[in-house]
This record gives sequence, structure tokens and C-alpha cells, in this order.
Amino acid sequence: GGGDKKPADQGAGDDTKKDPEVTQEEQVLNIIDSAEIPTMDSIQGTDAVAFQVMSEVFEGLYRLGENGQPVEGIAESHTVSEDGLVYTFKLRDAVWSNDTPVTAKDFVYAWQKAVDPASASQYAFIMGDIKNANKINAGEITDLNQLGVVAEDDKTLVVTLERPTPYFLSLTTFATFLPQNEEFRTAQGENYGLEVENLIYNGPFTLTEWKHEEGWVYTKNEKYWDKDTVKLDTINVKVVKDPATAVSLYETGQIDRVGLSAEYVDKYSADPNYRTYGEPTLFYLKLNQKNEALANLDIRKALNLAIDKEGLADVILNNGSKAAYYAVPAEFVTHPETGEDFRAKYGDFNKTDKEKAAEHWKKGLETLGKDALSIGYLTGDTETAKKIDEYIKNQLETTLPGLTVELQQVPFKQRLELDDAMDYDIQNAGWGPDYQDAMTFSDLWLTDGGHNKMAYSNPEYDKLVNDAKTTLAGEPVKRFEALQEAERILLEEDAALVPLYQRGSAQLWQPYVKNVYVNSFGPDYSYKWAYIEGKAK
Amino acid sequence: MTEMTEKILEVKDLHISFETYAGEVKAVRGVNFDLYKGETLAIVGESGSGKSVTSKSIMKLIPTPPGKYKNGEILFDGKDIAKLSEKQMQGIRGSDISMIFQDPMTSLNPTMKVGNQIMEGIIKHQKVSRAAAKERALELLRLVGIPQPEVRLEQYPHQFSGGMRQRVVIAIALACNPKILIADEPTTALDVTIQAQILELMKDLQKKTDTSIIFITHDLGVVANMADRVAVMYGGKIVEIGKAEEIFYNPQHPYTWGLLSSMPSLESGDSDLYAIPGSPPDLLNPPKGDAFAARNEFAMQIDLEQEPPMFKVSDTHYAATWLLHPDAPKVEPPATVQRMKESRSIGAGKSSVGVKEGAKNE
Amino acid sequence: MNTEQNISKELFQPAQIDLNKSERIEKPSLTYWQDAWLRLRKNKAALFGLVMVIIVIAMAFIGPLMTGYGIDDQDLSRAKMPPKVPVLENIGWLSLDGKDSNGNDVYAAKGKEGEYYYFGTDGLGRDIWTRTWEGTQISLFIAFAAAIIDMVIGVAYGGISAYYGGRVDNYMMRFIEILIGIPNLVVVILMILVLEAGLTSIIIALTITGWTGMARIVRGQVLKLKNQEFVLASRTLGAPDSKIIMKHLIPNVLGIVIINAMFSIPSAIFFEAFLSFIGLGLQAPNASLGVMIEDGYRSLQIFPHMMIFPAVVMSILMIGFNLLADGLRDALDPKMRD
Amino acid sequence: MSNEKLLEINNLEQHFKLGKNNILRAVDGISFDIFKGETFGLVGESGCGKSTTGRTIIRLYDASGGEVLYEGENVHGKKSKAELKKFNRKMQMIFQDPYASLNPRMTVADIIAEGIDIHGLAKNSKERMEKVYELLETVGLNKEHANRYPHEFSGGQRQRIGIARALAVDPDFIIADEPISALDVSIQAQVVNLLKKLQKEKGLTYLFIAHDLSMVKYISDRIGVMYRGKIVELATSDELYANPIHPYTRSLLSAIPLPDPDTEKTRKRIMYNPDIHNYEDEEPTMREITPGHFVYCSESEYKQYVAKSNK
Amino acid sequence: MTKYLLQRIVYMLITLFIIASATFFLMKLMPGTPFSNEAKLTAEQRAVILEKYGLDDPVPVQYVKYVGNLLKGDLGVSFQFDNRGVTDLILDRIGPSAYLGFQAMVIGTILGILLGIVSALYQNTWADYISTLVAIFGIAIPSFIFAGLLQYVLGVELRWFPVAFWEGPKYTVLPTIALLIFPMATAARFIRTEMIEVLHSDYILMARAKGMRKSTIVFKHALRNSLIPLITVIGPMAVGLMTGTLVIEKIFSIPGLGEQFVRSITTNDYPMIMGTTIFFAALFIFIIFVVDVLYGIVDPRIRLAGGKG
Ligand SMILES: Nc1ncnc2c1ncn2[C@@H]1O[C@H](COP(=O)(O)OP(=O)(O)OP(=O)(O)O)[C@@H](O)[C@H]1O
Ligand SMILES: Nc1ncnc2c1ncn2[C@@H]1O[C@H](COP(=O)(O)OP(=O)(O)OP(=O)(O)O)[C@@H](O)[C@H]1O
Ligand SMILES: [Mg+2]
Ligand SMILES: [Mg+2]
Repeated sequence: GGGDKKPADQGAGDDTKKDPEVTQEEQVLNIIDSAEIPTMDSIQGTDAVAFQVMSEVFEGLYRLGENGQPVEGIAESHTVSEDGLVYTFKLRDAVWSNDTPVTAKDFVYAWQKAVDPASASQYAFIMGDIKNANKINAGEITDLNQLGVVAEDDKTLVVTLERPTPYFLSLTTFATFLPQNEEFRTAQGENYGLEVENLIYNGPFTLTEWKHEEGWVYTKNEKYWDKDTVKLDTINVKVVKDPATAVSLYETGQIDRVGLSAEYVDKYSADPNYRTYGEPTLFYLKLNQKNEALANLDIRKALNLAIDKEGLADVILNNGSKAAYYAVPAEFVTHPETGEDFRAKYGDFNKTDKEKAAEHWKKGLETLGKDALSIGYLTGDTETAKKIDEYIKNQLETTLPGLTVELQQVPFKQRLELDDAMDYDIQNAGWGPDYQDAMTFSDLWLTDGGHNKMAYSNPEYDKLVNDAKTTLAGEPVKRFEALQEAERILLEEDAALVPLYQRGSAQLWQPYVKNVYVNSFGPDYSYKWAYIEGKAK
Repeated sequence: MTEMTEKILEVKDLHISFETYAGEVKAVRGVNFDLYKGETLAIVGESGSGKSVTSKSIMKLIPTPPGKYKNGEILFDGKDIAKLSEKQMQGIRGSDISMIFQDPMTSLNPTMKVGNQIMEGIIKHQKVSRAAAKERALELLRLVGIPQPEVRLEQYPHQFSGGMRQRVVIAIALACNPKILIADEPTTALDVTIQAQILELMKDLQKKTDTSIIFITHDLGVVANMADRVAVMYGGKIVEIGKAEEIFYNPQHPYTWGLLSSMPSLESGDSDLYAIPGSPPDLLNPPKGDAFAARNEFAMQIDLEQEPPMFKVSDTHYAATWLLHPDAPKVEPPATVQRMKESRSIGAGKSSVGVKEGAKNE
Repeated sequence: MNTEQNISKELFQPAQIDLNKSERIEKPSLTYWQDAWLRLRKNKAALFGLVMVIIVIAMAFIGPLMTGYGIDDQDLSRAKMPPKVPVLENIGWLSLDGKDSNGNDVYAAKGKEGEYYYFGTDGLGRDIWTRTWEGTQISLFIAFAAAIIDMVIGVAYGGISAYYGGRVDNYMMRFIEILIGIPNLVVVILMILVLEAGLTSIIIALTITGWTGMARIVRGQVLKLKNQEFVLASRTLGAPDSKIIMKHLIPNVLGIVIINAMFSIPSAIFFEAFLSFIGLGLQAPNASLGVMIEDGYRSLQIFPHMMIFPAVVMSILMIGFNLLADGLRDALDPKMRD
Repeated sequence: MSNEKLLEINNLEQHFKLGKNNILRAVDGISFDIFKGETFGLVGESGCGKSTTGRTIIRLYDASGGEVLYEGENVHGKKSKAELKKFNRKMQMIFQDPYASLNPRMTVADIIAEGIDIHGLAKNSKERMEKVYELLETVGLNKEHANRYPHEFSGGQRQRIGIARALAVDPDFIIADEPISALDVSIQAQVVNLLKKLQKEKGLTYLFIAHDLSMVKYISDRIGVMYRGKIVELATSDELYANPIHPYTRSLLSAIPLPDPDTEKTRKRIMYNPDIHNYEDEEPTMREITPGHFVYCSESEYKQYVAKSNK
Repeated sequence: MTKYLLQRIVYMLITLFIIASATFFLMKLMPGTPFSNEAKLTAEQRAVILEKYGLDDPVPVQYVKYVGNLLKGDLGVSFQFDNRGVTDLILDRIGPSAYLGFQAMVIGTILGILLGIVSALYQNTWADYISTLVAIFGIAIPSFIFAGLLQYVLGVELRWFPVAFWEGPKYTVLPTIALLIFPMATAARFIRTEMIEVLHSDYILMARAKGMRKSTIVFKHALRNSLIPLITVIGPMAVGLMTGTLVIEKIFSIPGLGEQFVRSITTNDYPMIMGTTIFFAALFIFIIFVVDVLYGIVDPRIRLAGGKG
């Protein structure tokens, strides 16, 4: 999911890429999730749990396949107009679990509903690239039919965009873009989505049991258009919130996969079933330039150079996380032509150098005319965050003489509030992608970016990013390079934030679980292709 | 009282101590007495003189620890109680020997119906059915003069007045026709009028059942009312023992004198009361010699050095004071005691024995 | 029962008895507290408890000075090392030899042969020995602060409620009911809004939540006491309410107050840990015992030393306080005196 | 003893509210006078309202009705603090329970000096201690007891400390609420003797409450017998014992056990049955049967009583 | 009697009302809104939401409306779970919490009472020291540590009991044990103290003088009288346990109310906070009432309608 990320304990994938064979084994997967499903209404989904469940039981135009690439779902194929503004999707013959066909109208209905301010969908913004979406959402246009999506006939869906959007296909895999059957929904009224029987499904699985707060069960959807690909008969999901409990469940063989918190990594790192995964989720310190000291470039440089991030990633997190010296994660997007990673060009910015840090610090203090500084450090109240914060505090204070870091731990909600009010000095925050494009990270730091909230403003940066959004939208290479350049300005020139690490996760997987795909955005995993092999032994 | 037949209880040289944080409290320091069938023996003495400890020790109810039987024996029907097991004692308690405590307000279980509290002992000792026990309980309540026993049986102690509660306690004590009834200050907490009723009741019942009673009190009026014989305790010892008449009309121990004369009689005039000066001895460090010496205006050198033995006054009357030693100077007891003696000698000997014998003949 | 014959006649001379002397009290004069101390001393368990508490308090101050490591001396190169104590390292079953559960010598592996971390190190390479004792200081401080708050507010509230009785009492007791009814968590989260992390916040949080039990107990006691004859006597002498409360009521509830304050200590210590958890506790790197236990708990299976040592110290402290409180109850209970 | 009234109690009432419609008339309209220098005894069964009477007089409770005149001045009713303090000095109380009436956390000196401190009767601490020593001596204790705590004393000694506390403010009138009931026989005499001695020396007036009639008779000049919140008979002590009139008094007297086995063995107890009175038609009040001898009775009973006592 | 009951109920309602009001206003002071998650709502959307949940009115108006709904028995709709009624959510979650809490409470109290009795009977012996130690540990060590150890030792290592989940009586064993430690310890301490005192009372002496067996004395005479102070603390403790304990529910993955409530606070789910608070408070007040009734049953001297003592 997008938005702010809390460091989580789980996330996984599979590297076994064998051809799926038909096995005689019982195709049952037992997994856990960290919370109850908050909603089954696709336009209201906001969190990882909801996204995960929806991706299994519903299907949009496209869905995430191997390596996180969009593969065809309900859309059989699509065409894009010359100017990149009009997408025409051809839908296949698919049915909802109550046998009504999935039609283009179902998409129009759901999408219109998502941007309708009356629905108050928190993810409505993600439709912003569609024509008039933002205006409808802001109440400037009240006619929902003005939204750039039209059902030409039952099997043809035409989408008109505001501007060319290179990553639009990957967007259509997102939960908010799922279809909904108007007739069914209206019939259910208030009860829509509350229980299994108040839902109809069109995905690889159906939800057959849902015990609130306890867990739920997916069963293979025999009416799914691609049911032959689906191997698993059943997926049992239990809600487990305590990481230690999860490990215990894995130990006793009750679940097939478990995420490991840092403490457990030491215990299991030698285990043959131990895997680590990198994620395109980035953690960093936001430096609020409303603070006089933090407005000083030398001070920001000093802060950037002072922290031993390798120690942080390898010793403290110790779960496949990598020290980060960048604002767009590694192994996330690649050059449209060369296929090189986004990072290949500039690599790392501001590599740790404690001596240089101290020099910048001294210079910065001189400019400020001070010999000591006390800086507030806003952070969340999760356990991992705490340890990291203690470490960073110590790193900064020992490297930069005269600095006092005052930790302020607050609950997630309050941190967002303080962030919004820009009522902090330094803030430990994180971001995961909403779609597979560098833009999801780059537009954070626009002067008026919704996530900026640290008084960072560089017209050069703004120009590069805005160009990438508009004028360069049709020129993938230039666009890509513009965003690379923007990142350089952000970090090398302005040292505007202190990247900390790119999150990884450590997990234990039973070896008999095959072919689960791990995604970098949207739902964490794809189970459509998964199967069990070798468990019986 | 020579015709008094069997001894039912013999207490010989009983010593009991308590281990406290401050040291060993020698609560009972050599007590000897016998109890005969059908008699009432009153034990008087001031607070802390060891009356309750003595009586509890007969039922083996001294908490150990901190209590400790140091020496001596208590023979009930010839068996030494100190040597009996807890189990055996449970058989004796409530059936052969029973006890009434001082405070009727606290000696009934506040959360248990009165009927159950009476029946419990009956069921245990007489091995009868609940129904039979209930019958017996009703009978007992009637016996002790509680109206509407059927209703009362189902009530809780707090629904009873003090006098009625004490009657219930008496009913419990009498439930299994005990051979010995120990009453530890059974009326101290009660009003004079209720006290009088209770005393009458006890005497009445004793007549019917021929129980021996050990009656503990520090009220000499009550003693005069109840007792056949009287033992006066001081500092953990019996300092004087004898028939009631002997103690009241011919007391020998200066402590007994003090006790008797500090009670104003209805006739006593405006003159000061006789007061025993000072406070009772500290049983942690009992004084050498006579424990009463420090408060005794007639004290002699020897009182400070040697404990007095029991001097015989008559066959039934003994007192532990050096004043009875042939070498001791003759002293005059205080005026009140003299007066009692005189008033008595006018019509001596006539009535008292008669009453007792009359009682026995019934 | 014949008397012995060989008693000299002189002994039968009247003795000079000073009857006034019979009023003498032989026992040495003891104040209430001296007397209580005597009783306490006789109580082996309580004494044991006292000794435990004293040892822990002493160590809380001496301990951090013994190793030379500060509480925030981080060094990732020595993170998560098991405990190793000179001399004791040779006693195998104590497993204070710097080896992990697989028997590997971690000190050797990390090239720290000459170093000793008595309680091992934590995930950031800090010396747990130092942190444990510093944490003990904090926890003790919290404990005493909680006890004092309990005593001040609880005693005052309960005392006033009972002393004035009637309607005042009724309203004050209802108010307590309401206080208990409002969820603690709501209140505490609200406090994060207004307060910054630190001692003040902890104390305020304890103040808001901790004293109702004590108030009830004190109320019960004062209700009993206020009709005692010595209080009535004071009133007949014309003593003002303030004097009666200060001189007669408070001193007489003190015993039970102290005992209850001691019993409230464990919950205060863990409440502080909870506050730290939600960001209201002490600023890192300071950590109380409660916080260390909570943190260590996470690593219990892999690095048990991170939790066990603070937990042992905490347990000793708790057992000490409880035994002491039990002993004090016996020592201060007026029913137990002669 | 004189005929000057020190205290006039007129129609005093003390009602306790136990529940909504449950009022306990602990003291139900009693009237009597106490003369300067006398000892007025109050006897009656447990719970008849003796203590309540005493406590109401000294204003530990506010009276529900009636008045208490001390030297002609009403003790109850609205009073300033200073005026109340004045009464507090003149009237004092000695309590029943020697264990409960002394604060276990205070030294004897502080207990005794409490009144001195409250009323500022000593100029400095030296004078204060002198007064304490003097008082200790008065009650037969000595200096070295001053710094000890109540639990170190025996019951009788404690009761004497209580007396010293009351004496500290130089009162004229002392209410002694069963001051000896909780004491041992051998100690009771000490206290009673002390009270008598003090009365002689200081001209004190006592209200002496007890249920032990022999002791009350011994110490009192006049005695009031209470029954269920009312005084049923009032006379000089000799008269009361010689000619008890009210059936309750007679029953009470007949119940006192005497330390004399001979009389005890012949004693006949008289029962009192409150139903014998017929008060529904005739209003009972206090009526003087013989001079100074009052009985609570109805008109017809009155006639009966007069006739009997004239025989 | 009826009058007394009515009066009690009125008092209870007033208290409840005050608690509800206080919580309402306190909650309004809490940081954040339920919808500040992504801060990406348009003004229009926000307005729609605020209106939907009645958050656009001034606080006093909201309050009046809230009270109005409350009187109708309507606790509103949860914010965190789309369209789910608060009442349903609470009723849904209270089951496991109440079941566990009740079970732990009952077993814990009984064990504690037995422990306390042993302690009191064999005062200052090894039995006493051991049971005192157990009690101290129970009070001093927080339940999450017990829970973790139980789970690891009995669940993972020995495999005697399931590690987590809520699927039948077997699954309640570990959480119950973890939960019952505290009531057990508390009961043990209270019973010990009280029992020692009761065993020294006159009526126990009297029962012994009747020749009653030790067991009869302890269970028929002493126990009931020792229970009274315990009842006072047990009441509120029972509410605490039965409304769910966050840690235990989290560790054993139990779908209970405790975890739910904490989450509703951290997500600013106002209706849920309010509803749960009112539910807790009502339960609390009710339990206090039950305690009073229990007093009357255990101690016949205390009668509900007042009267004596
Ligand atoms: N359990 C005990 N522990 C310590 N000392 C005790 C205990 N029981 C009794 N004593 C001491 O033994 C002595 C005798 O006590 P006992 O109760 O027999 O006196 P008593 O003559 O019955 O007095 P009272 O008239 O007040 O009932 C007292 O000094 C008392 O303090
Ligand atoms: N504060 C009070 N509140 C309610 N009732 C009271 C109060 N004080 C006394 N009573 C009741 O008033 C009645 C008279 O009590 P009081 O203490 O005056 O009796 P008493 O004659 O002194 O008895 P005793 O001889 O037992 O001391 C009793 O029924 C008592 O229960
Ligand atoms: Mg006794
Ligand atoms: Mg009285």
C-alpha cells in the first residue's frame, strides 16, 4: 500500500520458479495476517490486509504477476491512443460468483463511486490521472458521468486520462480500480461487504469463511475464468498480531510462513528456510526547514553524513534491509531502454563520513552563531522504531559535538497530525510505492507535495518533477533521467532528507510452498499461481 | 463437702508459656486444682492472671505456637489431656467438656445460621441425622428460654440480642450433655439484668444435668451467686482456694482481701474504698518471691525472696501467703473483710450446706 | 502441704515496700516506631526482605560505577554478547562464561577476549549490567514517587471524605467511581498531547491514575477512627478539625498507608514501563527495569540474558518489598501489641 | 454540694437517623438539673442512651431538641468558636475504654498537654511540662511516665491519664462515661478514689455514668435511672436504694449480685415488664413522689406510688 | 427493597451518564481525527465524511446528539470497520474476553483461596513461605511474561496445548493460566491475611471447642468470613479481566474486546471508544452492585436495604 509505512515484520515471496505440476498433494496453504479485514468494499480499502484479500477474491483489469508485472485479468487486451490519453480495454468473458457476467459497467460503476466525494474513499486520489477525477472528487464537477471512463459495450471499457500516464497499467491492478456489480451492491444496501454472503467474487478465490478478528478462509473459485492456473484449493488465514506467537505457530507447523522480527533473525538466520526480501520501501529522516538550524545546508549535510547506516541495517535491523543513500529505492524501476536500475546512474549520495560530518557541523554552527544545538526528533511508538531512534540519537550525538537530540515518541495518528502541522524538527518517516514508478517517490518533495511538510522547496526540483509529469510524460527516457536528476538535487545539493534504509524482511518459508509472488506495491503476495509440493514427505 | 464424690478433673502443676517477640510470657506458673462432679468452681482474679489460659488449656485450645505446655498434667477421667492427639481431643471437645466464652457478640459465627451452629456439634458427637439434631436444637433453645425456637433456628446471630446470643452459646455448650462446662466470663459483656437471667439459667441447668462447672469471672458478686468453691488466681498461680463461704467470710490471702474490699457494698459509706495499689506483675519477668509482694502492704522480707507454698487453712481451704506461716506476724485484714466475717459469724454454718444438699437431693 | 521449717525468722519482718514503685514500668521506654522496629527485627522474613531491598538499592548506586561503561555507550561490534563474569566464568552451570546457547565463545568470536560484561550486552552493544542498575535507580525512583503520591493524594482524599462524611463522602466516593470508570488509556493518550516524555509526565500519570485504592482504604480506616474515643476526647477539648486530622487521624492510618503504598509499588513500576512503551516514559537512552524487561522479553528465546538479569533484580526488589510490607503490617498492627 | 444549679437539662432529645423512615430516639426528652459540686449518677441498661446523653451535653452531638443550660447559658444553639472554646474548658469528659481513649501514637505528655496547647494555658514549653508533671502527680503517676506511650500502661493507669487530660484545662464539670466498667475490680477502686479525691480538692461536679449500681451508689449524691431514652426515676442515692419506686429501678436493683454468698443464695430477682404501664390513656411525666424523689409515671400510677411510699 | 433497588439503579445511571459525558469530551481532545491517515482526502470528501459521522457540528451539538442516540440505545457505527455497528462489534468481541476472564477469575480465585488457606493454616512454615512467594511472583511479574513462557514451554516445546487461536476449550488453557496468576496471587494474599485474623477470633475458638474438625472449621466457619475483603477487590478485577486484556489477547491471538479497544483508541474510532467505555463502565458499575449483593449473601449482617450495620 501507499502512504506512510510503519516498519512491518512481514513481507515475503518465493524464488522457486518451476513449472507448476499437477500434484496429488492436498493443496492447502496456512498463513497468517496481522489484522482483521477492515473492509471488503474495494473503494474503501486503505491498508495491506484489505489490499491482500481483495486481490485474491476480486480481479480488476490487470493483476500483478511474476516480478510485480501487470498481467491480464478481466481485460483480455488493451490499446492505447497515440497521445497516450485514451486506453481501450477489451474484457474477457468472466462471471461473478453469482453467475452474473463481469461487464464494463461494473468498472464504470465502481470507479465513479470511488471518486464520488460522497463515498469519501481515501484512495480516490489514486484515480487522479483519469480525466476529471480530481475535479469530481473535489466537488467541482458533480456529474459523475464526466469521469473519463465509459462502457462502450459490455466488453469494452474506454478510459480517458488527464495526461499521459506511463504507469497506468500498473495502476489498474490496484484495489481501488476493481469492478463492482451495481445490482448486487444496491441489493445488499448497508450490509454490503460485511459478511461472506454479502459479497460476490470474480477473483481466483472466494472468501468462504470469515470469523472477525480470528481469520478467514479462501477457497478456489470454480467460476474464475483462469481456474486451471489456480492450484491451491484452500488458504487458511489467521489473524496473529504478536511476532513471537507467529514464530511459535511456525515452529509447531501450524503455519507455512512467518515474518521474523530482528530478534528472531539471529536465531534463524542459519535455517535453510530463512529468506530475506528487499522491498521498495524507504525510511528516512525528514528535516523540517522551518527550523532555523535545519534550514542550514551544512547542518543538513552533517546530519546526512553522521550516521553509520550499515550498522543500522546489518546489526540492528538485520533482516535484509539495506543502508539507503538515496530517495528512490533500488530494484524498483528500471531505465525504459537500457533496463538499468534507477540507482545505476548516481548510486549513493552522502556516503557516511563522520569526519566530514563534524566539519560541516562546525561550519553550520558557526554560521548559526551557536556552539550547541538541541533538536527534537519525532518518531513513532513501535518497538523497532524505538531501537533505531536510540541508535540514531547516539550516532548523531557522538559524531556531532554539541548536539542534543530529544526523542518524542507519539502514536502513529498523532505523528501524522504533527507532520501535517509541521510541528517537529526531525521526523523518522517512511514511504512505500503506490504504483510502480519513481514518481511515487519523487513527487513527495515537490514544494506543495502532500507529503513534503518539511518546508523543502527547490524550484529546480519542482520543475524537473513537474516536467516528468507533464511535458515529458510521453518520453520515457527523458522522463526517467529527469527524475534521476531531481533526486541528485534533492540529496547531493540540498541534503534535504537523511535516507536511512530500504526495508527488507526476513521470513521463514516452508520449502513445500511454491510459486508465491512477492509484490513491491499493492497486495504483498500473489497466490494465484502458488501450489504445495513435497509437504507429504 | 467431704461427701463430694468423684474428681472429674485434676490439674497438676500446670505451666504454660507464650513465646512472644519480647520474650517468654509465663502465663500459668504452676496451677493445681481438682474439680468434682456436679460442683461449680469459680476462678477469680484480675485481668491477665491466667484464668483464660488455664481454662483453654483444659480443652487443649492454647494456640501452639506461640503457646507451650511446659509442665504438669491435666487429668480428665484419668487421661492426661496434654498427651491426647488433636483427633482424640476433637472427640472430647463439645461432648465431654464444653466451653462458653466471654463475649456473646463475638463467639457466634456471624455468617452461619444459629440452628446450624447448634446442630453441628450434635451431628458430630452424637452421630444423629440432621432431623434428629434439629429436634435436639429446638429442645435446647426451649431449654435456655428462647421463644419461637423454630423461627430463631433459621436466623443469624445478628438478629439476636446479646442476652439471647449468650443463651445460644450456652445451648451449644450443653448440646451433648458435657461432663464439664467451662464458662469463661460468660456474663461480663452483659447487662446486670440479663446477667442475672443467665446466671439463673446456668444454675437451673446444672441442677438438671449435674454438670461440673468451671466458672471464670472477676466479679465477686457473680462468684458469690454461683460458686461452690472458689479459686483466686494472681500472677499465673492460684493463691487461694476454698469453699465459697471460706473465701468470702474467711479470706487469708491479702490479694483476696484487696479484691473483696475494693467492691463497694450497698451499705458502704463515704469512706474511701480499699484499693490495691499498683499494677499486676509483668509475666515476662515474674518477680522473685511472691508475685503480689510489690502491691502488698503486709509484705515481708521473705515475700521478696521466696515463693510462698500453699498453707492449709482447713481441709478445703488453702492459701499461698507467708502470712499464714507460724512465724509471721498477725495482721488485721481490712475493715470490709472484717465486717463480712462478723456479719457472717452471727448466723454461721446454717444455711449454706443445706442449700447445696437440697440441690443434690433433687 | 507442710511448710519448710528452716526459714529464718528475720525474713518475716515487714518489708519496706514503696507502693509507688509498683507503678514503675520495667520495660524500657519505646516509641511506637522503636517498638515496631523491634517486632520487625524478630520477623525473619521481613528482615530478609529489608536486606534484599537495601542490597538492591545499594547496588543501584554502586553497580554503574563498577564497570566503567555508561548507559549509552553503544558499540555495534559488541552487540548481543552473553554475560561473562571473572571467576564465575569457570563455573560451568552458571553459564556466565560468555558462551551462547550453542557453546560458542562469543567473546572470542568477536575479538573481545579481555572484556567482561557481567550481564552481557544488548542489541546496541550497551552494557546490561550498567543499564540494569541505572534502570533500578529509575524504577526505585518511580516506586517511591508512586508511593508518595499514593500517600499524599490518596490519604488526603480518603481522609477528607471520611472525616466530613455524609454528603461530602457520598459525592467524593461517586467521583472515584467515575474516575475508575473512564478508561485509563484514553486519559494517558490525552496526556501525550499535553506533556512531554519525562519524569514529570510519569508522575502526573501516576497521580491521575494511582491513588484511588489508597483513598478507599484510608477512608475505611478514618471512618473507624473518627469515632474512637481519643478523637472524641480531643473534640471535647476544643481541638479544631485540622488538628484532629493532623495529630490523631493521620498518624494512626500511617501504618496501613505505608503497607499499602508498598503493595502499590509493583504496579507502579510496570505502569511506568507501559508509559515508556507509548512514549510517555523516560527519554531514551534511559530505561527503567520495567522497560528493560519488556524490551528483553522480545529476545527471550535467543538472548535470554537481556531479560533475565533485569527481571531477577526486579523480582528481588518485589519480593523484598512484599516481605517487608508483610512484616510491617504485623509490626504496625495495633492488634498485635500487648 | 450546694443547691446552686450548675447544669440544667431541659427536655433534651437526641435522635439518630438510621434510614429514611427509621429514627432512633436514643434520648427522648429528658430533664434534670445537676448542682454545683455534686455527683450525679446515671444508670440504666446497655443502650438506653446514657452515653448519648453525656455526649449531647458536651456537644459531641448537636441536640435534636431541648436545651442544656450551663450556669444559665445554653450550650447548644449557634455559638462562636471562642464561646464554644470557653465551654470546652469548663466541661470535660472521661471515657469508658482506656484502650481506645488514648491516641496510641502520642506520648503521655502530649496527650495530657493537648488541652493546654489548644487553650494556650502555658506560656512556654517549660511551664507546659511542669503542668504535665503536676497533673501526673495528681492522678498518682510520676514524671518518668511523661515520655512513654499509652500501650506501655495498664488499664487503670491509662484511665488515670485520661483523667489527667480532662483536668488539664481546669474544668468545673466532668462527665465520666463508665470510667471504670472496663477496669479490673482491683483497679476500679483506684480510679473511684481518685475521682472522689479530686472532687474534694477542686470542687468538681460529676455526671457519672455507669451500669454498675453498687459503684454508682457509692460515688453519687443523686441518681437518675434511665430506661429506653427516658429518665424513669430520680432521687438521692440513699433514697433510691432504700425506696426504689419505679418497677424498672426495682428490677435493676434486684439484679445486682453482691459479694456475699449468703445473701446471693436467697436473692429473688424482680422482673420488669414495660407492658404493665398503661400510657395510652394517661400521659406519663416526671412526678415528685416524695421531696426530691421523682418518678416517670401516669396520674394513676402516681397515686399508687405515693400511697405505697407513705406506708 | 424495591425502592432501594430503584434508587441504586438511578445512582448507577447517573454515574454512567457522567462517565459517558466525561469520556466524550476527553475524546474530543484527543489528537488526530479518524481520517487523518493519508491526509489525501479532498475538502469535499472530508466534509462528506464529517457530515456522515456527525462530526461537522460544534462539539456541544454533537454531545446532545450523542446523548440522544444513547438514550435510544444506539451506539453508532465504527469508523475503522466499514459500516459495522458498535453494539454488534462489542457483542461480537466480548464473548472470548468474557469467557476467558470468567474462567481465569473463577479458577484463579479458587486456587488463590486454597493457597491463602494453606498459608494461613501453616503460618510461618515452608508451606506458607512457598505460597507467599508464589503470590508475590504473581503480583510482581506482569502477565505477558507468563504468557510468553507458557506459550513457549507448554505450546512449542512440549506441545501440550495449542500455541494460539480460539477454537475450543483446549485453546483456552494457556491464556487462562496466564490470566489467572494475578487473581490467584491477589486472592491468596487477601485470604491469608484475613484468614489469620479470623482464625484467631472467638467464634473459631468456639467451633473448635465444639470439637469440629479442622477442615470443617476452615471451610464452613472461617472461609466465608474471610471472603468479605476479597470480594471488594475481586469485583473491579473481574471487570478488568472479563473486558479483555490487551497483551494476553494479542499473544494468544484471541478475538477479544481488549485488543479491539486499544486499537479503537489508537485509530481514533470515536464511536467505538465511546461504546466500549460505556460498556466497560456499565459493567463496572453493575459489578460493584453485584459485589454489594454478594456482601449481603456472604455476610448476613449486611442487608441490602440498609437496616442494621
Ligand atoms: N496467645 C497469647 N500470646 C501471648 N501471650 C498470651 C497469649 N494468650 C494469653 N497470653 C498472656 O497470658 C497471660 C494470661 O492471660 P489470660 O487470658 O489467661 O488472662 P485472664 O486471667 O483470662 O484475664 P482476663 O480477665 O483479662 O480475661 C496474659 O499476660 C496474656 O498476655
Ligand atoms: N452515632 C450514633 N448513630 C446511631 N445510633 C447511635 C449512635 N450512638 C448511639 N446510638 C444508639 O443510641 C442508643 C443509645 O446508645 P448509648 O451509647 O447512649 O447507650 P448507653 O446507655 O451508653 O449504652 P452502654 O451501656 O452500652 O454504653 C443505642 O441504641 C445506640 O445503638
Ligand atoms: Mg480471660
Ligand atoms: Mg455507653
